[in-house]
Amino acid sequence: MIRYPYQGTSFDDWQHKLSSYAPEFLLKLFRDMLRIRIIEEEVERRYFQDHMKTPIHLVIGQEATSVGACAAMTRADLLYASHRTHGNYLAKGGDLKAMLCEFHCRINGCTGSRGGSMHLMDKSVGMAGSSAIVAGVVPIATGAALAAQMHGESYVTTVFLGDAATEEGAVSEALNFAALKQLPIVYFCENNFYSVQSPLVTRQPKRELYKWAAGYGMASELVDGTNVLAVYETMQTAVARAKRGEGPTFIESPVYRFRAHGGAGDDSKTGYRDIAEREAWEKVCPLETYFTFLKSAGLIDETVRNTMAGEIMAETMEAFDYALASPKPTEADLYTHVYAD
Amino acid sequence: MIRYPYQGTSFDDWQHKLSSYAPEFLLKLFRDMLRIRIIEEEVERRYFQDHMKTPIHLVIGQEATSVGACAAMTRADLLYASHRTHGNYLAKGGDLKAMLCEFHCRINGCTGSRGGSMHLMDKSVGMAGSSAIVAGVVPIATGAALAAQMHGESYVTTVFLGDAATEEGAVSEALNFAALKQLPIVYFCENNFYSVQSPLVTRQPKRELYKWAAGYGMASELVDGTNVLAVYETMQTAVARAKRGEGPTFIESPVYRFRAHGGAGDDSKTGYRDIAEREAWEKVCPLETYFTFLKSAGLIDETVRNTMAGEIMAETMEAFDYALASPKPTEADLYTHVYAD
Amino acid sequence: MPWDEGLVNSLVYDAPDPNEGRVLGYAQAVNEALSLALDHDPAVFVTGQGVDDPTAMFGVTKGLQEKFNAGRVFDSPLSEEGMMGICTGAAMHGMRPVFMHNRPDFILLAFNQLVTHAAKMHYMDNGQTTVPLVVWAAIGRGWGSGAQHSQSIQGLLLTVPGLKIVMPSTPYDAKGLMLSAIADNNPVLVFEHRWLMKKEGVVPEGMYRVPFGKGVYRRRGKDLTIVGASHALELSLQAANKLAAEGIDAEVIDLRTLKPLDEEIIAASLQKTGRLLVVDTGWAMGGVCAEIGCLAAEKWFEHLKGPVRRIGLPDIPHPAGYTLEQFFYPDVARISQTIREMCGK
Amino acid sequence: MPWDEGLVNSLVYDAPDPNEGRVLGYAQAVNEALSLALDHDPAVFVTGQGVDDPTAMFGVTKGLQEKFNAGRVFDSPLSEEGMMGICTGAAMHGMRPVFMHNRPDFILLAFNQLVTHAAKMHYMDNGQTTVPLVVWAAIGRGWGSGAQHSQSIQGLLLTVPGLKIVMPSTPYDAKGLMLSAIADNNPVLVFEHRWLMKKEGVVPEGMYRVPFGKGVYRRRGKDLTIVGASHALELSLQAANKLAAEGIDAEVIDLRTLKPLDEEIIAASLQKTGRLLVVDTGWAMGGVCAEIGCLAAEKWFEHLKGPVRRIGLPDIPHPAGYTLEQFFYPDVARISQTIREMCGK
Ligand SMILES: Cc1ncc(C[n+]2csc(CCOP(=O)(O)OP(=O)(O)O)c2C)c(N)n1
Ligand SMILES: Cc1ncc(C[n+]2csc(CCOP(=O)(O)OP(=O)(O)O)c2C)c(N)n1
Ligand SMILES: [Mg+2]
Ligand SMILES: [Mg+2]
Repeated sequence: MIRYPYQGTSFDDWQHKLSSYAPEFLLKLFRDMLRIRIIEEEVERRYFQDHMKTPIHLVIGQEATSVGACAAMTRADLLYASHRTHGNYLAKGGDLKAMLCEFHCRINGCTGSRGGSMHLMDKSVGMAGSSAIVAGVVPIATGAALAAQMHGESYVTTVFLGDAATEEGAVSEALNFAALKQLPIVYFCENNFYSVQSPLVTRQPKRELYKWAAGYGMASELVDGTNVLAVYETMQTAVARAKRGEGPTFIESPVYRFRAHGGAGDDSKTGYRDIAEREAWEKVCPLETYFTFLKSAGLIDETVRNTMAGEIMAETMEAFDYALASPKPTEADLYTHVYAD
Repeated sequence: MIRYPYQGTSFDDWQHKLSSYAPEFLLKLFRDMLRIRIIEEEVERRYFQDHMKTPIHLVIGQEATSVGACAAMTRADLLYASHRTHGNYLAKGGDLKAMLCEFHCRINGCTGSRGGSMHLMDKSVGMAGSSAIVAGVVPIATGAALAAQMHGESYVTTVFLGDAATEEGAVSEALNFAALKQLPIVYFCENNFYSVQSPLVTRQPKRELYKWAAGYGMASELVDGTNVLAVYETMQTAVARAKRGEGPTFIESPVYRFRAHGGAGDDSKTGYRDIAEREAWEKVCPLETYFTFLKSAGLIDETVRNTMAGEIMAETMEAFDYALASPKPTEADLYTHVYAD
Repeated sequence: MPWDEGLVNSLVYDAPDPNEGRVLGYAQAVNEALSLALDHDPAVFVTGQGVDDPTAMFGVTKGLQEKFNAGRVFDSPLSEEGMMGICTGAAMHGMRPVFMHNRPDFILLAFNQLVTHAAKMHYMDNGQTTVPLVVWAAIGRGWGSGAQHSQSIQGLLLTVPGLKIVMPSTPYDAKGLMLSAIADNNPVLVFEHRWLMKKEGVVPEGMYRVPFGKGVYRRRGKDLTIVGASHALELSLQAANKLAAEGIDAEVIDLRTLKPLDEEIIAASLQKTGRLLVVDTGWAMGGVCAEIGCLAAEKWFEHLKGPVRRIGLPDIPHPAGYTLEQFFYPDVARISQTIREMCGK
Repeated sequence: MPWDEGLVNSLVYDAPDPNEGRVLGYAQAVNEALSLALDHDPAVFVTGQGVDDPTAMFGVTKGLQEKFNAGRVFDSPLSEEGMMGICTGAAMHGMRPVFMHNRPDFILLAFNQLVTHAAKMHYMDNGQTTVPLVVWAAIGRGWGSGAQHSQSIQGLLLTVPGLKIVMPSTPYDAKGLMLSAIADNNPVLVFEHRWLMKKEGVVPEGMYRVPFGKGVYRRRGKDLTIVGASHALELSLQAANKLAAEGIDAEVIDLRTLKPLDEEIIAASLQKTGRLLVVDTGWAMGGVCAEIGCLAAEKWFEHLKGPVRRIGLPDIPHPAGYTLEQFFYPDVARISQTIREMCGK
């Protein structure tokens, strides 16, 4: 039984918009998604080798949201992630080597092996942080937006959250405050219908999330999370609104994760969701639908794609080698940064 | 400046509804409100004598909500209160003597001097409890409703909360759960526009509270909190909905407190709200508008009212005497009920 | 494999003797307790995030929904504070909720309801209502659980009146203490440990209750007294057993419940040994170790032959990587070293 | 009169000597600290429920909004957890928030953000960000504050790495410690006590900082050492001063900050007196008293001449009525009695 069918229209009727974009931009979006996909698949493939002792939450199937959102942001804009960090981190310009070192618990991981996969953070690219506590960063990101407003700085903060995160009272509190103060922030809610193995229906009443958010007196949008351009455009509007000082936006974006909540492989066979549901969503895979779309417009073909994939694979392999060869922390490293000076 | 003007229509156009009510019922509502008013004024008058060492939150001006709501409930139905408990407790059939003993910190207070004014509780009349933590009982009341549903019992739970309570994330969590499970509960939100001395405008964005609640997928109503009959009818609908198993209702009821947030007297002169605002609301005093309404229908006159007042005053005086003569707890009383057997 | 499953599978414990009775895994023992309780009392219900999903809280809730239906074993929204209040309210009105969490860290979201409501209701109401509520969670460790998924919070809660705190070490206790917790008319916190979940032990069938406030000797000895609970006690017992070969004869007391605390068993042992080592899965500073260490200085000073020692976690957040964790968590070797020092060897 | 104002007005403290400098009330001293900090650093802001209202957090925030505008001193929604996260986020991005609460009880709503986020960010990020956040609250007592408005939560938080905990006893310290707290690059909890709010003392004008982790002798003596902070220390000092007439010469150490803790000053004093009494405004079990008592047994065992004693609250929720409170809270008489017992008199 398909409990949560895809309800969008994919790239139907998007052809006419193509001319408003530079081809390089369109290709870059594709490449960024492909890069995340390839890296994630390689992480997944190697997970059983046991060198990465860190809980992973793969974004395979959810690449368009990270890439589309980050395309609408500058490096100075901030991004906060949930536990499902990889796509956010890579799309925001995070350092692949630093990420893989973190997965391998090395000292040159982006947080020196303290945070692991659920706490990727790199200040230099505006990857502002993440939390292993669902919704944990939602108020924190709101505070970052408050800081921008108080300092008169122009950066916009975007925070990713899952559908289940909206059940946490702290999100409600954050939305109230952001709307009250008209903060420059975007709440990007990836609704993938599940929290671990719990479907929405056991957790929330029937109503639409983006309409609920509108109840806080803020702009609220629904955008197809399989369509990277739609995500990009919706984010652009939201970011522009924030930069104009016109306050926060909530974006609900239906997506589907093709893998288990955590770890490698899909776990649909355990029965909490129907494999047919995943398969239906795989038909609107954000990577493949976009590829087909670009291809039909003559902007890409298999050769170009293969070249890209080859480059990315080489980069990925090199980064894994780097991580595996990287030094481990020593006992002394345990004791630093408990308190700041 | 009147920041929060009265926006209702009081008893205009209610004349035609009178015939559907028994006169005794209509008079009982008046008497119940008058009783709360007189008791509260006496508590206030005596507060400076220092015998009641307990923080009080008077409901003077907010009598119609308690009385109207409780008129739609049976004794078996449960009522949960916030810190502003007195009206709730008395309207639900609480024992005046037990309440005043509690205020006077006596052993025969309704909670034996452990709870004080902010924690009035009397199981025997369905006064299920209250909390000095804003919104603290909102999830708890929701749990009481869950228990009713699980046990297949028919009682309805009503929980009073203030406007500020809706800012607490736990309320959001409770609404989500109640709507999810279609629990037999009524969230009665007295919107008196202030939290202590903080106006709504410094705490919430512009939007209507009852519409926000509707975002949780539940029935949501707005009712004039100065009109006891309107409150009664709205509550009746909500209680009936709950008893039919059709789930929760949120009721927003604009009211005004005529006194300070806590303690005796009004504190408007300190400047956080305009005295003119209070005066404007005093013109729609729930007690006086209802008296005028009943009087114009020939159902009451000053003599009847004075008789009522005299009876209530006598009852009140006797209860105060009783409380003052009541025994204080001993040291041994401190140690009971830390744990249940 | 989900998260740390491989790691937990790889842990080795002494095998139980099947001649002593039926052997069961720790998670299965808790599962059996829940099943018996649900069967025994219609007021019992089980909720928590994913209690009805295929992974079933490390297996602890496996099959319960099928057996007792979705009305009594149900998934929860991600609303820890709200659900703690909801369970408290249900408990005040005739139910006996078991509210389960993957990690104690998530209970920190619910401290207002737990500490300021559930724990105090019965007292504030002058005994009019009771709150028969069980809050369960499994302490994390290893495989990148890190600072936000590894916290032991018993040290934060010990100071709060009105609560009870249970930390079983064996499958037998896990079942019997869970049954006691559900039967108790007060809010009871049951903290399991992820690394004990697959430990096996002899577990009787049917209903039995392990009483609260009664510690048990896991090892008799005369040189020093080691007290603690849960996985910290398990490690200490391993250390003590090894040190016997070096001629160190340690007494090891499993407290089972930290609140109420079995002061008598500690006092009796200290009277004999004069030396106290307190172990805990939480931070050593200000938590369980501190309370018991202070009790020694306060009530059993006359028995003490030397300084009290405590082994818990250093005053540092939990790192995520195994490369750092190895320095962070005390192990059998470090515990042994401390014991040797205490015995002057 | 709002709530317990009359009661607090009626408390009597030793008058300060105006020849020693300017005399100021406790609340005014904190107010001055906030004002100086706001003036000194544009990154500082002050928020909390009612910080800009006429009652102004017991007077502590009086006039600040008028002086520094509504952008830097602003009211907060009733959203403790959310606002704790918002302040944490702002602190991570260049601000220095002071987040104020009427009561520590309300901070329990925010434990997830405080304990699992603010306290750990700097460590988890490997030092990339800092969280210069001050969380302020006034412990309640009396006049029906009861179980939900009187809790001292330092005992719950002492075990949490990454936090600092400050509990001033005098107007001088309240100002100087607040200025240190705001200048600190870590989350600092400042717990005041409602009953100290109108205490007067000599307070220098202008900026000065009282360092963290440095206790101070409030009384020199040789018979026993009393350590603690805040109102509990104030009561103990009164007891100690009285007992001088009975020939008991107590040393009284005000710790000022509980985390970091000045172990050296306690050790030095114990070396002399050999007897330790720990006092705290919180529950005696499992909290601050426990930690310091345990330290004595662990590190200063050789100095101890007799059992450690602790005076905190019994393991019971706070009752509301004054008729019960009189039995619940330790007073000068009871502290004196304990001291006499410890000194064998
Ligand atoms: C406060 C809290 N509760 C529970 C968990 C366990 N948990 C980790 S991820 C997750 C699922 C969250 O679902 P959602 O927010 O929809 O994000 P998704 O995983 O679907 O991307 C849960 C329940 C947690 N980490 N934090
Ligand atoms: C969690 C919490 N935060 C703050 C307070 C302090 N406080 C007590 S009553 C109150 C006002 C609440 O306003 P509202 O909910 O609108 O109810 P009202 O007093 O107006 O009836 C506040 C802030 C509290 N008791 N609990
Ligand atoms: Mg999801
Ligand atoms: Mg209000």
